[in-house]
Amino acid sequence: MNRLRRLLAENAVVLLFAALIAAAIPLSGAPPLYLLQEVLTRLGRNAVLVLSLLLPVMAGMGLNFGMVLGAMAGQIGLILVTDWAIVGLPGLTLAAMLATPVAVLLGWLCGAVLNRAKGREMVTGYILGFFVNGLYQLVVLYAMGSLIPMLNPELVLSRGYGVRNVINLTGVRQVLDRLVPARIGGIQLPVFTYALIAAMCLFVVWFRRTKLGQDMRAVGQDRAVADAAGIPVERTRILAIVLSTLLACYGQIVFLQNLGTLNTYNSHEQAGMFSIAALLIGGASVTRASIPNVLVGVVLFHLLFIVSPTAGKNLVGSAQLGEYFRQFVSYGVIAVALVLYAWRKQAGEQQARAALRGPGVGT
Amino acid sequence: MSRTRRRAFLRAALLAGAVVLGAWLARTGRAHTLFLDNAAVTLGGQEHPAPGAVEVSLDGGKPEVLEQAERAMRQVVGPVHRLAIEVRQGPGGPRRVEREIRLPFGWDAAVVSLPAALAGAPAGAVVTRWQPPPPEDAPAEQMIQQKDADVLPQR
Amino acid sequence: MSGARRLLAEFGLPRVIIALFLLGLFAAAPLVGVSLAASLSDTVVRFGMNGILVLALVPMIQSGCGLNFGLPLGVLAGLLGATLSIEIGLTGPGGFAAAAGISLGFAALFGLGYGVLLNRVKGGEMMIATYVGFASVMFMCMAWLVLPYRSPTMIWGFGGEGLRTTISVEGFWLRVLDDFLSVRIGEEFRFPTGLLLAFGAAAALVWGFFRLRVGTAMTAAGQNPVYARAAGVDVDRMRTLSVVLSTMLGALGILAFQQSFGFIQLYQGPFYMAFPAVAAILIGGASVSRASLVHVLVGTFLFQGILTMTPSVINSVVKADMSDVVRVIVSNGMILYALTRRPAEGR
Amino acid sequence: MKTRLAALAPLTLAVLLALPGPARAAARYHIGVITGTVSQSEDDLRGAEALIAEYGDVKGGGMIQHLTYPDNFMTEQETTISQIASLANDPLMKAIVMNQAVPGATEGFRRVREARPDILLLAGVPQEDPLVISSVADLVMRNDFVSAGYRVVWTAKQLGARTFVHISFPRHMSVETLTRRRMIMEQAARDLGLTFVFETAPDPTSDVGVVGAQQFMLEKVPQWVRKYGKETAFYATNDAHTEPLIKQVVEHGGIFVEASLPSPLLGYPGALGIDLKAEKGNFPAILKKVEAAVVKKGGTGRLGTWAYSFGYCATAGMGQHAINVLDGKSKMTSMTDLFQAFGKYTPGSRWGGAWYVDASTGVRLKNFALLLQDTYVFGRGFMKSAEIDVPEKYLKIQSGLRKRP
Repeated sequence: MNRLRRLLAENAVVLLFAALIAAAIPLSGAPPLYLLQEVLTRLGRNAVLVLSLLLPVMAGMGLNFGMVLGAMAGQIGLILVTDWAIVGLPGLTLAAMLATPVAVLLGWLCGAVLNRAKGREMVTGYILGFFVNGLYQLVVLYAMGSLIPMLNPELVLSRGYGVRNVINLTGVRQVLDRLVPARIGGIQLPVFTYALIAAMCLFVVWFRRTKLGQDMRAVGQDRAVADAAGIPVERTRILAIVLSTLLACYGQIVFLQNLGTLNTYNSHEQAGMFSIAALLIGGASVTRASIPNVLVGVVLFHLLFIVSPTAGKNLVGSAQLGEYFRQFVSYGVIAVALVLYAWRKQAGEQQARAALRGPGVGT
Repeated sequence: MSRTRRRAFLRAALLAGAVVLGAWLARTGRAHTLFLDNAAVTLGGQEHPAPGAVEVSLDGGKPEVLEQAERAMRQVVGPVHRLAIEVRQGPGGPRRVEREIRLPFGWDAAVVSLPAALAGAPAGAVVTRWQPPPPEDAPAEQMIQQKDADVLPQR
Repeated sequence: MSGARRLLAEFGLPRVIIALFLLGLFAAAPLVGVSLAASLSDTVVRFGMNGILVLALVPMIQSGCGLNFGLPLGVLAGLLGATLSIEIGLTGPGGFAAAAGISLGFAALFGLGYGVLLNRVKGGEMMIATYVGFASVMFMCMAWLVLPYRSPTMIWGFGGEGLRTTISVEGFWLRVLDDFLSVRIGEEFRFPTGLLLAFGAAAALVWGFFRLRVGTAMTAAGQNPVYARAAGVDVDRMRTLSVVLSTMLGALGILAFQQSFGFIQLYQGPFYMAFPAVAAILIGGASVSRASLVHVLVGTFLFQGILTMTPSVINSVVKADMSDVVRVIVSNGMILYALTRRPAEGR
Repeated sequence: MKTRLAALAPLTLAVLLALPGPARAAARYHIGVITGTVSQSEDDLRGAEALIAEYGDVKGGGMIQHLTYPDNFMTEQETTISQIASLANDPLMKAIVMNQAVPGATEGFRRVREARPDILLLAGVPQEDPLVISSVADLVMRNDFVSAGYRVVWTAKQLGARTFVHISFPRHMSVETLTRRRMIMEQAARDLGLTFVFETAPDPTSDVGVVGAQQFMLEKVPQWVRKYGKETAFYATNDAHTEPLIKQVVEHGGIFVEASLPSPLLGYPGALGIDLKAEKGNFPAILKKVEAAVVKKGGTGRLGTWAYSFGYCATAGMGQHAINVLDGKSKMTSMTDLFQAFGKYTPGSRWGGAWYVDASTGVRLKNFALLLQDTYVFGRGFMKSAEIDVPEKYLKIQSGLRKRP
């Protein structure tokens, strides 16, 4: 009984979500085949982005809101290859290669900034996203076409500089997803993308066992102890963010090749918010996140996203109410997920205190 | 070699490798628009008339029939392509010409002159860079007004 | 470290830089054809409008709940008060007072629930507050549509039901605070005496509160909860009280804002309300765990000054549509600077 | 205890959610209509409601399936795309009308095309590049932004303007249609003897939000009036900027020809606090009431709009056009047939239109219609601006005013 309760408590967020979705699916009236297809597509689209959050959590830096920096780097790569008309798999690979140095640089900047804001990394990362967004606009809206020569007039505004607000990625659209075509019973499977995600997962698993990965975990558990043990704390934290930014950069490229269009000035903005929400819904916490959390989270979060507009509409009978309902639910459940986690943590601390029978330990 | 030097060397090699790979990717992935032009051309004072009804295929793809003075648009990827032209009828009689065309990296779009290719003209005459027409020649919007008879009376 | 440098560090290099930057903008304004008097007037009005909203952050910071990213909750209470007051049809100062009264009621209620919630999630307040704020804004979006408001000035002109996105307070209590004893100097400078008095009164109240026994207890609960508990302070109660206070100030803040602004902004309007306030107090030199009235005053003035001056001046200098991007970089850059200062407290 | 609570929550929700179920349909075919929410674009949504009132909701056995795209459509493109794509699940779905076609529309349409090539796709007021959206949609329609560049300035001159102030911000200036209109306005103003001024206002979707953007306008418009004089015409590219602009122009002087998406419902009721409940759905009556309010505040001959809301006509008109095409009564890309559908919602008003020509490539898009109505100036009447001949040179303006920063 006790064990069952613990199990329930530990997976409360996931269970809550699963129940909510189970209730919403029949209400939305969406055909199951469509749901399956959408979820499988979205899994391929979003998994890498969400994966990029794992390493900073391990290093005790919380959820990396600075991952939008990586997303921006990825977009710069895509803008450039679209401008040069490099298409297909070579185009996508080149975009990733071009974005890599940008992502590393931005990641290093982000890590250095976060090192100066220990204890409030999440909020700082959030604001850093806004700040770098300004720099990004400066580059894409003013430097491209004037300082950085652009070849393709279809990308440049007719005033002569600045990139148009929507870029059609026809050249690289779904090249990963369709590289190994597979159709099972009317369901299209992005096999190659899945392989890529699997490879990234393996990378994360392998990385955790390396010396650097162990160091990161040590830093995440206790900075002072890690420091005493001779681990370069600051450097390790920066590396965690650099890797995360790099993964986010590749993640955004995978995301956009599936979407097929790039909102030049906005595509990156929600990348952080939605990935973090997905990870939390998958049962992760600010201090503990694993690969199953990523996969479960993406599936649950996106199922909710797919069914809630129509479910909301059918429930309250008006399209606009349905839209607000969807947003209410998606923000609300993130809040609930965070609250449940915090409750559990406090309960755990109380238990630990009781077990110690010592004086209260300050948190 | 000391460890640091070996490391520096390794890094330089890695960087060079990445640059080479990037350049190769850019070259092979570059998309071009080709206008296959079956119109008469004058090369070095000599006129090459356009043959009637030719079958053109690129890189062994599906052939397309082009009548005299017709133009086809194709999207191709990469620098080197095989152009195959099969003339059904015309001044020179039925024949088949195959030749390789090379596209410079910087060209977004190129015009391939089929008569020039048939005549065995040098590459510079067969493949030329496409230039967009000047804006003065661009058409402008033409206004259309609703007929008064179609306007519903006001409530 | 030499004495002078330490002094500078105390006051904060960022504030010196920002103040100099703002001064530069003011100096440059007449040169590029931007009216100095009007700009100053705008800055002062904005200072008054936003002051109470920024002030609302102080209690929660002091009690150790961090930055109140859940400020939209207070704002929503204010919106409820404002719309209900208009619905009843009250105008003038009476209408404003009624709006304030109703808002405070709602704010106390919301704050209580929110405070109890935050007590159970110690350590994760800021993130949770952000999402609680977002979710409550979306919830109220639905409410605005379905609540049975009837006043024709507020509901959709065409559909005949649901509240509009923006509601004009003209004819109700437009500038009731601004115009109270307001002074006009020259053509373009207007001094909103009443507004600043209201802000001053609110600030004085908060100042007074923290001089009371309960106020010092609240500060103690924030600075060192273990010690406070040992000294007999009910930390949880102090935290709840601070959240209630913050929410109530937020409600009053939005009312002061609206009467000057002239419109009530519903739906997504309150969504990002917390960010400018947080930015202002951080620029003023507050940290996540320590804030004073000086921080509020300095921060609000600097932040709103930059917000007013950057677009007009930079736009005139650069002669391109670049100023908005520059503003985004400058203001977020400053928040970042404030966040990354190595704080004296903590590790 | 906590665990039990956590387990109870989903149960309650499930019970709450499971009450009503979707009903089965009985219409011959269905039309999907996607608009913004009431807070984002009221007029568009009211057009959809007009269609539902006439043809019935799919849920009640009617023809119209209405959905909305997110308020934060610029960032939640994924949602927009799957909203569009989800309509293709309905086997009876025969046409999709999207107004406004916010970014993501192209990709959404593409997915519908792949799954169901038989569905007609209509896009109103696209925010993506014309060349992009017209490559997948059967019909694209928006108000005539090309000739408006000239007409608005011309009308401003008729109203006595000496200066023309164009208010926008970077994100909007990154939209080809808006930038091109601005270029035309600048040239037209110069030729007609007006001074052209570009002013920047904060982007309402940025961190300052709608509130900050509107506050900026409230503060700046009186200053601009003082700086440039009362004979100044103001033009804003964003709807959120328009409401405070109208309010301040009425109060402090200046001229306001029309909004970017003209409608008597846009800005005026909110700015002037007008109650339109009794006039619900009756545009001539709405116009009269707004006019009375503007005139009373001393705005005679200074402020204008279109007699019928463009957003409302766009949703309803395109929905009607789709029905006409499906019934075999109309041709998709016939301008006169399009006028017919739109005219149903604008009795007494005449439409004009043109097929769009992309300025940078010279391609004429025969499925991209630009429509316009006459400008109505309060206290003065129709300006006949829809009937003037726009010199061709303005229609060809593209990067002629190319500038380097």
